[in-house]
Amino acid sequence: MDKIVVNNLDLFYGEQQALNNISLTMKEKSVTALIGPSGCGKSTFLRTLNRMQDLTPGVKIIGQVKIDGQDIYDADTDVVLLRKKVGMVFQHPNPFPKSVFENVAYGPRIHGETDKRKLSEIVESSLKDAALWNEVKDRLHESALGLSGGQQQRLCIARLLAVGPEILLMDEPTSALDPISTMKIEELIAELKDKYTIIIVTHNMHQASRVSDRTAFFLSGDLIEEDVTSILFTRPAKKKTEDYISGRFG
Amino acid sequence: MDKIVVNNLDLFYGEQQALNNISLTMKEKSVTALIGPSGCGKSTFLRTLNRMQDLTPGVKIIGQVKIDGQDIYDADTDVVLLRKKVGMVFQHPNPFPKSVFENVAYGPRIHGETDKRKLSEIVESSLKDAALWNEVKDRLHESALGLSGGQQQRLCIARLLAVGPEILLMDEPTSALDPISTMKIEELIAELKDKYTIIIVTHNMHQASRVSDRTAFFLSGDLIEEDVTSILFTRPAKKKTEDYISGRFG
Amino acid sequence: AEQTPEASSNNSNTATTIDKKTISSAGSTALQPLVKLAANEFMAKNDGVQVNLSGGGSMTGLNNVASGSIEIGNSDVITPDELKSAGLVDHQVCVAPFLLIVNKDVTIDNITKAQAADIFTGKITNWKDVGGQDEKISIIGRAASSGTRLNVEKIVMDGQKMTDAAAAQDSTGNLLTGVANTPGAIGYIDAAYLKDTVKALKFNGVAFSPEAVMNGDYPIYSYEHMYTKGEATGTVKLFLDYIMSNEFQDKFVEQTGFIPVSKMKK
Amino acid sequence: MKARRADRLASVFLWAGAFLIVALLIAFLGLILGRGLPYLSWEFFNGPDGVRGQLFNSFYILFMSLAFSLPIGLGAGIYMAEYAPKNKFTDLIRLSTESLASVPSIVFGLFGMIVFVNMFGLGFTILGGSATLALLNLPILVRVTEESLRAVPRSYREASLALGATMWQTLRKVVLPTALPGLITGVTLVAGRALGETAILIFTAGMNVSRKLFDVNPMAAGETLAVHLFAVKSNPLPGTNADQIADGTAALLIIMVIFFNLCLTLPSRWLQFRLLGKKRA
Amino acid sequence: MPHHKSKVYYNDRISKYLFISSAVLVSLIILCIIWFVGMQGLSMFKEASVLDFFTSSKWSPDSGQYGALTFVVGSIGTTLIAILLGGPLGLAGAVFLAEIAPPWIRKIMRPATDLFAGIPSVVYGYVGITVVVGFTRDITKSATGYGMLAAGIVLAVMILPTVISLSEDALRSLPKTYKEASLALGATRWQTIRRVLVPAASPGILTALILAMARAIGETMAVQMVIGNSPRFPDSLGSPTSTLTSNIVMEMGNTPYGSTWNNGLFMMAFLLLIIALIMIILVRTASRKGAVR
Ligand SMILES: Nc1ncnc2c1ncn2[C@@H]1O[C@H](COP(=O)(O)OP(=O)(O)OP(=O)(O)O)[C@@H](O)[C@H]1O
Ligand SMILES: Nc1ncnc2c1ncn2[C@@H]1O[C@H](COP(=O)(O)OP(=O)(O)OP(=O)(O)O)[C@@H](O)[C@H]1O
Ligand SMILES: [Mg+2]
Ligand SMILES: [Mg+2]
Ligand SMILES: O=P([O-])([O-])[O-]
Repeated sequence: MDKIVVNNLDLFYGEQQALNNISLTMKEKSVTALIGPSGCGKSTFLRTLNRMQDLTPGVKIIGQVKIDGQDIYDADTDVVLLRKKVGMVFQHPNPFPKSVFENVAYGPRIHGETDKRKLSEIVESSLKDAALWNEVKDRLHESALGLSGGQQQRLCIARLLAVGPEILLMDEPTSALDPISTMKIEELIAELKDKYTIIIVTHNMHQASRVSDRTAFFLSGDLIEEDVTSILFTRPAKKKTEDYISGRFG
Repeated sequence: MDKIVVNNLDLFYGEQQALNNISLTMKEKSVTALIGPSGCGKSTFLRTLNRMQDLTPGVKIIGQVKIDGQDIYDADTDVVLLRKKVGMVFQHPNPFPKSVFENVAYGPRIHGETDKRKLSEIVESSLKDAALWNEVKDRLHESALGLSGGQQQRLCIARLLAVGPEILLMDEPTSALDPISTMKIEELIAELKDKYTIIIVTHNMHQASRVSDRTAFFLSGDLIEEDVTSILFTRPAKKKTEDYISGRFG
Repeated sequence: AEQTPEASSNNSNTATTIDKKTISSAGSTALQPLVKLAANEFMAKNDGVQVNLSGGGSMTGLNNVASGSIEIGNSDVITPDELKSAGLVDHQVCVAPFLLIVNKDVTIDNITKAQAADIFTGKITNWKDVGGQDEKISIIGRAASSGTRLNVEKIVMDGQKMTDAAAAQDSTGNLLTGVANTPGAIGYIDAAYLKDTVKALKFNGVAFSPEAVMNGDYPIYSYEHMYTKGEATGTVKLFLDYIMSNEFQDKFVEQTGFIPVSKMKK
Repeated sequence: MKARRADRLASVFLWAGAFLIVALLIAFLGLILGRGLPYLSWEFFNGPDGVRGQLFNSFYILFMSLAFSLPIGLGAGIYMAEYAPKNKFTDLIRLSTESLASVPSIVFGLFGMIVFVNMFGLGFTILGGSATLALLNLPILVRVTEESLRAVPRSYREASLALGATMWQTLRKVVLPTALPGLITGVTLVAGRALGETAILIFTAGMNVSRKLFDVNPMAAGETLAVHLFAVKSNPLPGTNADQIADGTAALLIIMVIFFNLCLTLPSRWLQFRLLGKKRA
Repeated sequence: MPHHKSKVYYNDRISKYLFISSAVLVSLIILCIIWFVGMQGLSMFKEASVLDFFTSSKWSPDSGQYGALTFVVGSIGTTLIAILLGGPLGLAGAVFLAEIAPPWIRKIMRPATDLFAGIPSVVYGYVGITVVVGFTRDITKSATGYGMLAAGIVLAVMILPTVISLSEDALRSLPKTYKEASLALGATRWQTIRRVLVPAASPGILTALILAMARAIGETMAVQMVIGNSPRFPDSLGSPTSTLTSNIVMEMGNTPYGSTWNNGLFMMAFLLLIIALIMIILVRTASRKGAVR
């Protein structure tokens, strides 16, 4: 089923156009990878999907982004609810300067959960879902900033899962991590895709081919090509895509 | 001829060891690429070669780095002269907030050149060597910060060439650049290697294979393997190298 | 043209009772120590009453009492024309004598009125012209608007203006420090503040003493005033009455270096 | 080589400059404490000319002025850092804050005297002084708030907002706690300046103290230590040990400022340590 | 929508309005100050000449002469002396702290320099009268030593914390890459500081200097104790003159409210305010220029 449908999306930073007429459909409970050289607009596109782009001053967006059939840029869209439903993981792990527990409990708390026992349950199950429970269960009340980079990134994923999103946006979630942590996150993504719709930006084409069902290739603000991952990497339709994946640039 | 010889180099950030017993030889007028996953110590190693690492507080270095047969960590080494001879290009282009001309003239000026005409000559030839002259010759006195990323990076290379170094250290010089700029820098490197000894860090294996004569693979502070580039990428001796270049991690 | 206030009226006056719990008084810095003392004594005698006090200069007191934001304005000078219409009522509470003081390196001990006037107008600029050592005279006075300065100009200089080459300090304390630290300096202060870091000059051959002021031999002095807006009533009247009481005048006024109004033989 | 010599020479000069600055500071502190410390006795606080009232007033006025200025300063600072779009309106506000920061304190004093003392009829009271002093604190607080909020990494806000938190929740639960050490430093700065302020207070808070000890009545007279120092220096009545009182008061003021610094910075270091797991190094 | 949501939104909106109102209030305050002080001050020109006020140095209110030029010159002169003496020293301190000091020295020295700001003005003034004035008397060979030089020296010390902390912040907020790039080209530390770091931080340093000047020109108590307070053009740096602030405190307490004389003092305060505003505009231009670069 189509979860996200983007129609003719243009995005401008002030005068400068960063996305040109993007149309793209993402299926429910699947992983879509966005690839392309640095500066091609991958992050920009991702951030339109939960309206994080609203926070950047001077951004103008034209076009349609429908999630579950509803245009999220409608005037009556509740941005807070939207962001609860469409969670985001960032390139650099960004836990709050609080304890591990408080990081995960943050979302449920702001959404009104006050019951201690309930919170503990949510924290535990989220950490388990993010494959982090065993590593941190004895240091739940220590600062999250003391964790390693990979652990921090999984903590951020746990924090996200705790609010019960349906869609996960991930912007190069492993680019700042070591190989072992990267592997763990990739495994995690494989598990999560049974429950969530995942869009992941990556500059590592091997990663894209390992984790995603479909892949979209961006270049200078244009969506060049989108297809089933294995097809895009082996028999790309466009010359530009081929040049990129064969490493001729980027 | 051996330009740089590194023997049993250990490096510690405080307690934490970041380089383990590295021994590596780099030939004159050749390009050596350093590859490896993020955090493996590529930058750390590179910065020991011109003693930029001295600026990081709490760093301890054991072992020997010989350039032209002289141990640069000897007590009587003149660090300023060393850095003049061993130039460095950084991951993010970092021109000074001055005009294009002043950026390139900076090095000659601090090394005592005051003659206007001489300076102009140096600036022009350096910019030409860095393949930037045609693009900036009409805006020499505008701020360098107005240039595009790729131009800025070439400006930094021109600035470097103007002091007349013998060795160029480049730390992911294209990772922040667009494909076209990347191509230009790669072409530039190909030209420069006739005159200079170049060490380049890159996370792009295609780039490494395109520009370098020899490649060294680092992993978690260890030098796993070093060989002629074409051999390392096609018939690596070590399983870890193979895993990495085949994209199994990183 | 001074009339003696009803100095005899005491706390015994049954018509007057405490109405306000807090009264404020501000103005002359010269008079402030005396008022502060009175306020403390008065508050000790009348539990629960607050007398708030501020300096700021004579006109600050008059301005604020005229505008009604405080009850009593303390002043070294009589009301200027600008404030006459505000209905301020004068209470002369004591007499303040002034001294001419010099740096300790100055060799003369006495000064005549004419000499002093010539020094302050800038006609004489060297001590040797008045019988002292050969040294430049440095005048350190008070601000153009200071009550102390106005009185010195009136009495010593017969209304001539002080030269504006003089350095000035805004308070007696800073003036004292200045005169004590500047060779060849001369200045003028309220007698109460004399310290042994400076030397007081005889004026026309008469050394300052309270007695000399009382019997008219020492002429540099002025009356200190406390103004109310309209006739004083309630707590304010009680407070002013206390200041004028024999108890306070005899015990404290002299102790602080002022002279009780009643002792002036005039 | 010339460059090398210049480098060495410059180092010498910079060290000398730093040394001079520290020497000046030590000279000042030495002078003030050396003269004043010997007089700090129980008598000095509680005797007939004791400064206990002034000491109390100093803090009372400081806290009252903070009570007025802190909420507004924080609010305006938060607005500037977090909400303010770039337009004419916010430009005007920014200009106002910066202008307010450069208003000479004597001007504040005169303004306070016209407005609070006279127009509002507060007279020379703790309330009038605090209200005027609050004006002095305000721009510093706005500035410090804005700066410490801006120093909070953007990623914290993004993380919180991306979880569906409102701006206010993000501020209250993430941004403000993280900025707290910076805010505390700011308050210390404000306190240091406010404790030493005279020009404003002689025109607004008066120059004597309530006879009652710890008189919390805001309409009581509000002489502070700094004003007391000024008054005693200005009119050193003989027979009152004026010089000693002045010296002692100056020393006490300095001790208070240092004490305040320690009181606020140590917990904030600790807080930073707790929050960020930073090493003290 | 869960039940608690409405409250969350309500809080969000309310808090935002509170923040905006605080910001507006801050603007209103400065407008009020300008209004009150300005109105009071400008009303002096009902009786005094505007031209004289700005161009004459004859301040003799008794005889109806209201020339404030002396005070303006005094204020600007002392401020310039202060910045000439305190600026380089403070800048040296800032460079030292940002680039040279070992961490432990910085950790002590940085908060210690803030203590300069905590010393009450009266104490500065007192040290001025007892120490500085004697020194300026000797070097200017004048009779008293009171004057612009003494005031400038005292102010130079008083502005140190402003110069040091703001300049150090400016230096510290430079990208580390400038320093690395310069050193990697074989520049010495001093060359890096002088040719790259200080120029790159110059908008911030300029801001620091201008704010320090604003602080100096507004300082009252300390200046008033050492300037000599004579309302006339000084013959030398060591002879008594006045500044705007010193003359305001000297005469404010002893002139009747509403008189032309008193209004003249408010006019001086207004002038100070205007000078301060001009400085702020300079700061903004300085930092805007920095942003463009
Ligand atoms: N806030 C902004 N204001 C102006 N331009 C921006 C802004 N953010 C990004 N851009 C520009 O928009 C273009 C797309 O940027 P974007 O960050 O989306 O690229 P990306 O594909 O995510 O690159 P990377 O792989 O480096 O993260 C770039 O040219 C970038 O310079
Ligand atoms: N200043 C420092 N203090 C402490 N640890 C450091 C410091 N700089 C780097 N490290 C650590 O040393 C290790 C090697 O870092 P380095 O920057 O050399 O990696 P790299 O191979 O260049 O990675 P990348 O591809 O991300 O640039 C990492 O674990 C890093 O966390
Ligand atoms: Mg991106
Ligand atoms: Mg690196
Ligand atoms: O007592 P005065 O301050 O007005 O001289």
